[in-house]
Amino acid sequence: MVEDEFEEGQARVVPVSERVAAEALIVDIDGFEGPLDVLLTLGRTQKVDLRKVSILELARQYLAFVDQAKQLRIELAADYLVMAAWLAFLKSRLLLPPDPTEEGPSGEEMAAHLAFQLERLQAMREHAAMLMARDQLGRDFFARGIPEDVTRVKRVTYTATLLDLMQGYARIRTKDEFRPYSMDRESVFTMEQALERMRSLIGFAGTWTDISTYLPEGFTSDAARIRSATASTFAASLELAKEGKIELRQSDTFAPIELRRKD
Amino acid sequence: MSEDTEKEEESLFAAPPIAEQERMCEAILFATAQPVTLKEMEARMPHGCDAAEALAHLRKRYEGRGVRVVKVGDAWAMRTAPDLGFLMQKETVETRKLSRAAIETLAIISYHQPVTRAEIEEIRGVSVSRGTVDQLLEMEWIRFGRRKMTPGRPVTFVVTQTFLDHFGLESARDLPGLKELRAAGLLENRPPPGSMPQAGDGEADEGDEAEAEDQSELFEE
Amino acid sequence: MSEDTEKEEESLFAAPPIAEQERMCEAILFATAQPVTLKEMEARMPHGCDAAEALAHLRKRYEGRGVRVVKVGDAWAMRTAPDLGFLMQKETVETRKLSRAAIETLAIISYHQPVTRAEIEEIRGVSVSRGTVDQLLEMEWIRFGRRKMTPGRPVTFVVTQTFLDHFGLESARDLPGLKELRAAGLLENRPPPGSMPQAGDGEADEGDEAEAEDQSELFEE
Repeated sequence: MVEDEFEEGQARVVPVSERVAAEALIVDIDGFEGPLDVLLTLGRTQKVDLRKVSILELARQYLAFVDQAKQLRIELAADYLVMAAWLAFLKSRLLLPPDPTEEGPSGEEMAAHLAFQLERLQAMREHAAMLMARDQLGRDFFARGIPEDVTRVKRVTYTATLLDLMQGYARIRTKDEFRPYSMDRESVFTMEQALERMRSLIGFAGTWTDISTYLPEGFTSDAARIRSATASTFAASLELAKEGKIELRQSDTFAPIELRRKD
Repeated sequence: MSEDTEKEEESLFAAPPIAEQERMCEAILFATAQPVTLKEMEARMPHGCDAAEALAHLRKRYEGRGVRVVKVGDAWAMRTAPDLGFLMQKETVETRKLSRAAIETLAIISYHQPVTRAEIEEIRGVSVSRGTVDQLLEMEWIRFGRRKMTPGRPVTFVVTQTFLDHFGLESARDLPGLKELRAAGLLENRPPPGSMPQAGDGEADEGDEAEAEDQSELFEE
Repeated sequence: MSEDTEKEEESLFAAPPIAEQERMCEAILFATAQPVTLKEMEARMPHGCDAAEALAHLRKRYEGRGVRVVKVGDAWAMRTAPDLGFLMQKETVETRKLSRAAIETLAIISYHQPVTRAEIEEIRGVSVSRGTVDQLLEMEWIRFGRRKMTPGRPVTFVVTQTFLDHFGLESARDLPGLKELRAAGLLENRPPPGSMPQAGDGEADEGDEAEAEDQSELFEE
């Protein structure tokens, strides 16, 4: 069965006369699925059990095949040439008496593995055919023609917790109290205000003066207001110093900062 | 017809035994995508078969089983027994959170019952969609209360025992008041400036704003 | 989960008699074209049913009939008897013709699973084209198995339930001639001595561990 299929595969690419002449000399290497496929075909022409195939003879045939293909100026894929080189090497190993100093596997081991590979490939082909020869679904046996599909009934239940309920209620009842957030500016003395104020005052600062005396009215009693005014007055002083309008000095860390008009 | 000549030719061979014909009918009915007429069946079976008789046997065999041989028009088919229809359904229960609109509506009903639809709308500030109320009615969390003695005698809504059971309440009066909600941290803000809007103040007419909000309510669902 | 509570609830009721369970299995299997697992079946049957036992009865009942109860992996299905295939010419689905490469690749995967691409290439002696594997994946005859614990952690391929169903196999263990192949040592992953030219170089040397895994895997399935 496999045999038949296999021969058929070849027949497509090889004229019968040529095949009869030398099955090994099939030049259309595209008809083969790689060197192992060629070797398997060559091996089968020896008409023996693959386990007893003569690897020597096989190597000879393969090398002849590659040689012939090359003469016909067929471009051989690299793996065909690699196989050829390896088989030539194997052949030499098989023919020459083993060199005890040489490392690596013996010729026999290599030959045995090649035989194993060929036998395994052959076996897989036979079993592939056995598999395909089985009764197949949709060809020999059949599934239900009118499947009654399972209908999926989706039932949705809704739920809520007491917390959801109370939060929902709270949300509604407090909706009117919503006030967009805005900064409370009552206790803020901005740097712009401080700058404006100081510009009008520094003209009188001929001598060193503590900048804390520049805090505006109404910002000297409440702590929050003092903080805000101090910060903005200090920042405004720096700005004025940068502009070259005043000089600043501080005798010590945390000592009062003093300013003086720069002329 | 050629059928006749064929018949004569083939009648040399005996028809398969009836048990075998029954098997054939069974396989054909099972695998064919449509109901099959007797004629079609016989056309497919070996010559000399009596599909009607084979079918009668098959029908009997399937009596009381999980599958039946049924007549569909003038054709035959196999169908699962009707009493096993439940096996052909796979019910999945999905639990979803109530929409915000539904929760708010429910909250208002529970805190203000008995309450009319107009009152709910006034408190929520948006109109209440029919679907929301229907859903709550269907869940049996609310029901109709008695009509209000106001013009138009509007129906009211009250919560049900099912509602109380679900939320683990003895009565709707057990629901925490605003003050307690605030104490529990459920309200972030200051107490409302004015008094609470009175239930039964009449139907405030919904402006464009409310309508727009109504849209969002629909999407929420 | 809610399933558990449901189970507890229902365990108050006795499971239906086995004859009834058999009917249920029959209806479920009859209704679907796809194999159904025991688990799925029991999920659809009333609580307490023993689908495995019901199926054993059912299988026996259908022995020799036009339709059979077959096991596919860990699932069950009803299929027409193969000897009646001739009646079903109309139902025959023309499957895409597989290339020789695809058939061989499929065979290698089924007999050697789980198997890496490199191993397939070593056995076939040529590289496996992407299209071949893609085609088999697309047909849902093969799928990715777990990665091999070898350098590079290559993905493996295994056959699917669809494959088993298509070829009428209960499990991958029932592949034709599997025993003989194993006895002949042809399913062994024999590393090449020295430097044998490898197609699709790479993970040629699988450890002993991987080999042991190979063998056991087929038995496990």
